[in-house]
Amino acid sequence: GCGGSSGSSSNPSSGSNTTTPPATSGQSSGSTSGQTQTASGPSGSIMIYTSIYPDIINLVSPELEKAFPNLKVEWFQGGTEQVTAKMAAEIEAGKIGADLLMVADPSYYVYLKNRDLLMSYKSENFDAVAVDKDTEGYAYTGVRISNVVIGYNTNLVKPEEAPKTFRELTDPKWKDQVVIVDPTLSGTALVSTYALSEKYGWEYFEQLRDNGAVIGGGNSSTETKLVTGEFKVAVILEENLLKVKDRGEPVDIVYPEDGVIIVPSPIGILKTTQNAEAAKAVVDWWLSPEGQKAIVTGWMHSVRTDVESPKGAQPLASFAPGAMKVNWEDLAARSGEVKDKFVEIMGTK
Amino acid sequence: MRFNFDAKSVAIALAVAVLLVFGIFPIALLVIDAFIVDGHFSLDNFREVYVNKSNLMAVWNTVKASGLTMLFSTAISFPLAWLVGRTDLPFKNVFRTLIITPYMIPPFIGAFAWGYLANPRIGYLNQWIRAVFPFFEQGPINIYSMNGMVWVLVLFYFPFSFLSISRALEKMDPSLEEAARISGAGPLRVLRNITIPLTAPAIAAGALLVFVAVASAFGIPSIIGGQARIQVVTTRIISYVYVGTTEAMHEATALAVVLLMLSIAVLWFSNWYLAKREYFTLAGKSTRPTLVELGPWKWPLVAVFAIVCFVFAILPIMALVMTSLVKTMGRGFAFDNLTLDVWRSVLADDATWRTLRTSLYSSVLAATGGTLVGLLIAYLKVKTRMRFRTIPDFLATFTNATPGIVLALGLILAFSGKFGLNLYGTFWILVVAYFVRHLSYAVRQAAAALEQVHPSLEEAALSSGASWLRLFKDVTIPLVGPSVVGGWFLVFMPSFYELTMSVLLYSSKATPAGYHLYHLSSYASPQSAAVLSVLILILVLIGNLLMRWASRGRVSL
Amino acid sequence: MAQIRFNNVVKRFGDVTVIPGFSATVADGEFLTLLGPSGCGKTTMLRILAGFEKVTEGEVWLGDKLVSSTTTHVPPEKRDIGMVFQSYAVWPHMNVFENVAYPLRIRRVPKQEVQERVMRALSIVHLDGLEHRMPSQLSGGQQQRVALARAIVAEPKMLLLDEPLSNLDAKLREAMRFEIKEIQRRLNITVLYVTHDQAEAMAMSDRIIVMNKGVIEQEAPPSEIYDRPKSKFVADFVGLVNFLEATVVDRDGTIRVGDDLLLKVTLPEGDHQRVLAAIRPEHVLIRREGSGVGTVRGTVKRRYYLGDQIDYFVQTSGGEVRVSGSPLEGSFAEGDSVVLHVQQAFAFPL
Amino acid sequence: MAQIRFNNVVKRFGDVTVIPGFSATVADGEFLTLLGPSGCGKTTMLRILAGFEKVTEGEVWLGDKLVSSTTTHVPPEKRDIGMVFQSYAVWPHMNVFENVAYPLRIRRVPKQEVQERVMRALSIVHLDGLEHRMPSQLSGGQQQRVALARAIVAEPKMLLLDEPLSNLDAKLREAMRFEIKEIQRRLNITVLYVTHDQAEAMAMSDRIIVMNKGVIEQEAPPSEIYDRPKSKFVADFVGLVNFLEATVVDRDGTIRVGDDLLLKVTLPEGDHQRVLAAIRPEHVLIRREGSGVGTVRGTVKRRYYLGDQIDYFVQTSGGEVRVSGSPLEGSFAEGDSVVLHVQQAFAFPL
Ligand SMILES: Nc1ncnc2c1ncn2[C@@H]1O[C@H](COP(=O)(O)OP(=O)(O)OP(=O)(O)O)[C@@H](O)[C@H]1O
Ligand SMILES: Nc1ncnc2c1ncn2[C@@H]1O[C@H](COP(=O)(O)OP(=O)(O)OP(=O)(O)O)[C@@H](O)[C@H]1O
Ligand SMILES: [Fe+3]
Ligand SMILES: [Mg+2]
Ligand SMILES: [Mg+2]
Repeated sequence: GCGGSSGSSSNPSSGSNTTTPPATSGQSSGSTSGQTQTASGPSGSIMIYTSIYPDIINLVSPELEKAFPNLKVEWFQGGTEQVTAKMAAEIEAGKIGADLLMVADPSYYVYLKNRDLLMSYKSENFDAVAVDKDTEGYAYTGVRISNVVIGYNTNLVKPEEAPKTFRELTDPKWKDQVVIVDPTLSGTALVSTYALSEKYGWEYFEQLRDNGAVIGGGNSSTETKLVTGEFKVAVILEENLLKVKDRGEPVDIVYPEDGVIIVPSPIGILKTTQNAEAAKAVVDWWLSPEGQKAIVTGWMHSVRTDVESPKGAQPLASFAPGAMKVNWEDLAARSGEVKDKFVEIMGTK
Repeated sequence: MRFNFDAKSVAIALAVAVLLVFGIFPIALLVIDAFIVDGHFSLDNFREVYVNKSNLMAVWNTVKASGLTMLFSTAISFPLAWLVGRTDLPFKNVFRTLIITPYMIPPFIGAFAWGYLANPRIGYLNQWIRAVFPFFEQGPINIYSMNGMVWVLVLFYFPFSFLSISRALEKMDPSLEEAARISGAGPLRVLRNITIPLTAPAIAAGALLVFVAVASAFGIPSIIGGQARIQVVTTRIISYVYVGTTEAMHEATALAVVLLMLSIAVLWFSNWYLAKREYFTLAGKSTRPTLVELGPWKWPLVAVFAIVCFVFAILPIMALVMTSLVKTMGRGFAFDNLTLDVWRSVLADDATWRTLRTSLYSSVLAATGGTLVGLLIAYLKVKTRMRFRTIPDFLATFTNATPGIVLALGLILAFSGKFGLNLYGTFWILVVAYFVRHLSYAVRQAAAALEQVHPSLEEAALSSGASWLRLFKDVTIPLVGPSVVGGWFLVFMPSFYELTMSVLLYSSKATPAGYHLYHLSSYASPQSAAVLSVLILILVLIGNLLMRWASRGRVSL
Repeated sequence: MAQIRFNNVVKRFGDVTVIPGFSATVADGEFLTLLGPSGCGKTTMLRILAGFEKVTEGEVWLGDKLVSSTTTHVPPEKRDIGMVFQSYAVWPHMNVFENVAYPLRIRRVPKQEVQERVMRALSIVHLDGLEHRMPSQLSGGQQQRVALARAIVAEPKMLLLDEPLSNLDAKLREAMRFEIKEIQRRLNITVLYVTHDQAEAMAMSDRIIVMNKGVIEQEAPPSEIYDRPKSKFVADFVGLVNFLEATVVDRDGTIRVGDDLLLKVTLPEGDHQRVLAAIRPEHVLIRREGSGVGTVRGTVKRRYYLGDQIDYFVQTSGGEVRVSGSPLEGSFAEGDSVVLHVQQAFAFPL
Repeated sequence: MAQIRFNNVVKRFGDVTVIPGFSATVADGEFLTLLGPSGCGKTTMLRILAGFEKVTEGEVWLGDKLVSSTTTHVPPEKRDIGMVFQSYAVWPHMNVFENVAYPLRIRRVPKQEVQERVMRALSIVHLDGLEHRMPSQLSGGQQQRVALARAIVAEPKMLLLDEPLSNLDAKLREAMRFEIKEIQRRLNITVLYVTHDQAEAMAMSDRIIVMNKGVIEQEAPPSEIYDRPKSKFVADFVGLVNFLEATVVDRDGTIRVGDDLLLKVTLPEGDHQRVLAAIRPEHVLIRREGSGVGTVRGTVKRRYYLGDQIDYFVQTSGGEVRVSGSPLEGSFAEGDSVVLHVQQAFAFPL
């Protein structure tokens, strides 16, 4: 197995039924928890499959170490799609390596839940979470928020001329100037494709295509095409734009008036875990203000209302009400169909 | 027939067993699963996948892109290989190395590089051209097209044919060509009637590798094809795999089967064509190696070759270097926008060196194992009369034709302990993955070289009392040596920067450079990815120089 | 033990039957030569013996060990043979020294001894000083000698030599013959030799097998082959011979060729009216005069000077007769009238 | 015009000087043979003439055209040459027919005629019926004949034959010799021939060049080479010869070998006290009795039966003398006491 559960059989704390959250203060980074929980905290090891950025992992690793000094946290990091592909093979092989899963695509959790692979756990921070969560089975809960928005290159487009809505991108004004992310490569793009097609019908994509919109690959390569000025406008993740903007690249963000697409990426515990206590503790930690700060540092929005928005972003509350609605169950059932349809439309000239 | 427990049979049997266990078994698991729906045999997955219009279109695009790339690669390789292999072209050792440097760049990074160079709007090349010819408004080069994609594919995959053809030409007995000259044929005629037909195994080997490699490639088609709206089989397969469900995995496998079929068809055709003739161009009577003197053509050809090298190798590397040096990509390449920060941060990053080391170990192991097993499988096919001798070759081609992502899934299925062997999550799964995926490169190179060697050279060793193992080590391997080195390199390089499988199979204990590259390009910045790939390139070139120096010129690219 | 026994060996390549059935025994320490026209299967037989070809039928025994049959096959490297290939098979990637040293290295001979023995073998084949050359820097004959040196260096039990001297000049060839014989005598090894050079075959062999289309025509010591050829084919193939039609005059062995040449021969078995008289050129004296049994008058048609001898083609009533004259016996010009004295002749069925 | 002129041709491979300086002229329609020890540079000269090797110095002229010099190089295909390579160089990917047809195809001979001419060439080399075989399915001699057929099929102006018959049996070799001569006569082409077979050289050549280490030792018609060798080397290389030390007895040409053998020779120039007497085996009669000038008593040491002749090694007071006896003249046994009658001898400086 992929190491995730190898050390867990000798879990001394498996008998304890109350797990104190490692950092409850929310002000300093886990300073108090380190002293109080050293002896009784979860131990063994735990494997997290995730699609969060490696920078964030690097950032939180020391914190987790401080919070759970006896616990060895291991990471497998990759794009959502790679993680889920790996999971698929592991499920087939009957040997899931992950104890904890944090990937972007909420519909995947629906799928896992339907297959009865997720453990039900209501975190003590569950109620603090302000977005989509499994309020019936407590199989998963949102842990970070990504948003699909419009970005534009400020060298080429003046702020007042920038498109205000997704709809507007089919306007001849943007002919040959729009680049979008490929939903077959990116789960968040799949969500936005689904949401837009639900809202405007597939004609929307036909119009986009006829207007010369181009698929730029995954989020990062699409980002590059926007940054370098190959395209003026992109439909892309907010976090990508925030990151490069901070680096000094000439881009800016539009929160489309016809609805930002909000993707609340969940966290969930696999039923097959051998170290449930640790998994639960880590979930709690992620949902704590401490964990959420790390999320924000990674340019995503927190699921908690008491944590600030990332630098340079509008607060979630300002666009959440107008956001596009996504039926995750429906998407989980129809994702293949959505991709096919998209390819069929965009793959022909 | 009594079964002989001789070294030859044992070695070959071992090689075949390794191939079966590590290559065929995982694929078979997946393919068999693809036939099972709800616990029953069913063709539903296949029906599902092959009635889909986009998929059929993708199959056609794959055939077209692979076929064109194969044609152009061969057409480019032969003259270049001939120039470095058989003429007195000055600087040919430099050219020989330079011309294959694109192969040392990860294809998807190279695709980015060509995007920077030749995207119709702000590609460096197009900007320069427009500076000279202002009447172009856009373009004129559009890399995001079938032509553009084939161009990039050719640049990255033609080293397969270049290496095998140039080795074959060097090893060829010159008196065979001389006999044609004396019959009255001019040099071009000799090329057509003698040289090309006699190097047919090498040409076919190269062409086949190019075809299969392109058909199963993902990086370039996804980056260039995506924007050009060209779907190929691998991009379709990825889209199935990325659904993330078991069912989709089976559909992906069902679709991958078309690649297996395509590759069998091509291999079968090449076997059929080659079987009609004999190609012993290295026999027991040595003749003097003669180089064609280019005379007045010498310097013009040097110029042409230099230009080709510039376009193939220097340009994309330049694009990468330029990209890596800018402060903000939005402002492009300008003197007040330059910085060494990206270089500094990548070089200072501990992960860079750690992952490079892991990749070095795993790819050296994969390449060495692949070369050995490949040589044995090729030997079985070419030099023995055993029944079913061509089958392992077909199987190795299977593992090569299976897209990395599918193969990785198969390896997870097969080696996570369910069947007794638990490699998943260790360093060894990487070695196995690289080995299996690239094995057929070594098989093809070795087979083409072995076709040239007259049996009497081996028989002489046997009659000297050499056991087969000795003979293999002392005579066979040295005779096909340069091709073996070429094959090793062909396996080593893509293993070193392998990405698709690495991303699924790495573990925190063994993280290869391919993963780091992926991470840099998708989470950090394309600039740092460019730095890392240029770094890989430099390291490989230094390695080559060291090898050449240590072996006094006998072992090098 | 290097006694060799071929037991009705058959070899087919696809449809082509190359050896329809070959049985022979070679004694330990014997020097046996295979003679026969190009393409008759000599190389094939050596290759079967060496173990490079499997037999289609039949058996090959080395001493009391069955080495080849349809079910058994002892691999070549286990047969302790030295071989010179018709195509040399000199390894292009090794220099001369390494080529020759190879069989010794295989036998794990100590380094010092390898050096000595290789240099000795090279000097036997007159290649001293070329040990660092690569094969591609050698002439054809030099390469052939490398092959020879490699075959003998390890002093194997059995030497298979497939036209090992074909590309050497007469002087060198003679020297090599001598060396090969010397080695054979010294080590008492069995040699199977293929050559096209009749003098070579006669001088070196204990026994000669004359083959034709894969079949043994005659198997005997050299002098017997030459002097008592069993068939027209053998008489014709080994040495030169004039064939002339003749009428049996007397059943005691007198035959007549043309109008006036009477010969005494051993008649072939059977009741023949007409036979074929076979006369070797060197069994005929060419003189100005003479008469009686065995003489015939004729005219010199053509004359070839060969240095050590002069060949004449003399027209007689029974046909054209080729005669070898010694340059010492005086020379005849084309057109001269001469008398041939036939000293010895054979007869075969027509 | 296929007159050939070598003008002080020098050839070096790296440091090794293979041809230090070669000048010769071959007349149009001449049959010239290069004779010389293995490795003396014969193949190299043919390759220079064919245009495969450049000259290091000097010039090669074909007729009045300069084809090779340090600055000029006419490519091989423009020289209208047929060539048999020492290594055959038969194309492995073409069958026999295609191999032989190739020079005709190059010359755009009509299909029908190609068919006819190839079949004719194949029947000249006795390969009828094998036209569909691949080279790997042929014996060594058969491959060599394919190479020969290919060289002659287009009837080029000039034929370069590098030991073209080395792997053929005596019968076939003779037939091929005849065919080659026939073609040469019929088309009046120039032939440069390399062979190790002295009889071949003597029988076929108009002129022979004897080479040694890349240098011409003698250049003359066959009989002159044999009977009046210019140097010890030539005498030794062409034909067999006994060398015995001798003392000059009289300046008119009488020399003495050992105690009692007096010989009449042409003395070499210069004032020599002692010379080397050269006696060819076939210039000696071996008898039981005799005395006088040119006779010497001796004992038969060894005896070799060669079929058409018997070689004796006879110990005399002047050294061992090799003698060829005819089987007709009766046979001597080892140990017999004999008298040698030397009919002819040369003398060279010691
Ligand atoms: N590349 C080379 N470097 C050094 N010496 C060489 C090279 N090629 C050939 N030679 C030498 O040149 C000499 C002449 O070779 P060539 O092939 O002309 O001989 P040859 O007379 O044809 O001999 P043979 O009768 O054995 O075929 C030989 O002694 C050979 O060793
Ligand atoms: N693979 C094959 N298929 C058909 N015939 C073959 C094959 N290999 C050899 N032969 C034939 O077998 C016969 C015997 O060949 P072999 O080489 O033994 O002849 P050889 O006596 O050595 O002749 P040479 O004196 O010319 O070398 C030849 O007539 C040849 O054409
Ligand atoms: Fe994603
Ligand atoms: Mg043979
Ligand atoms: Mg030669």
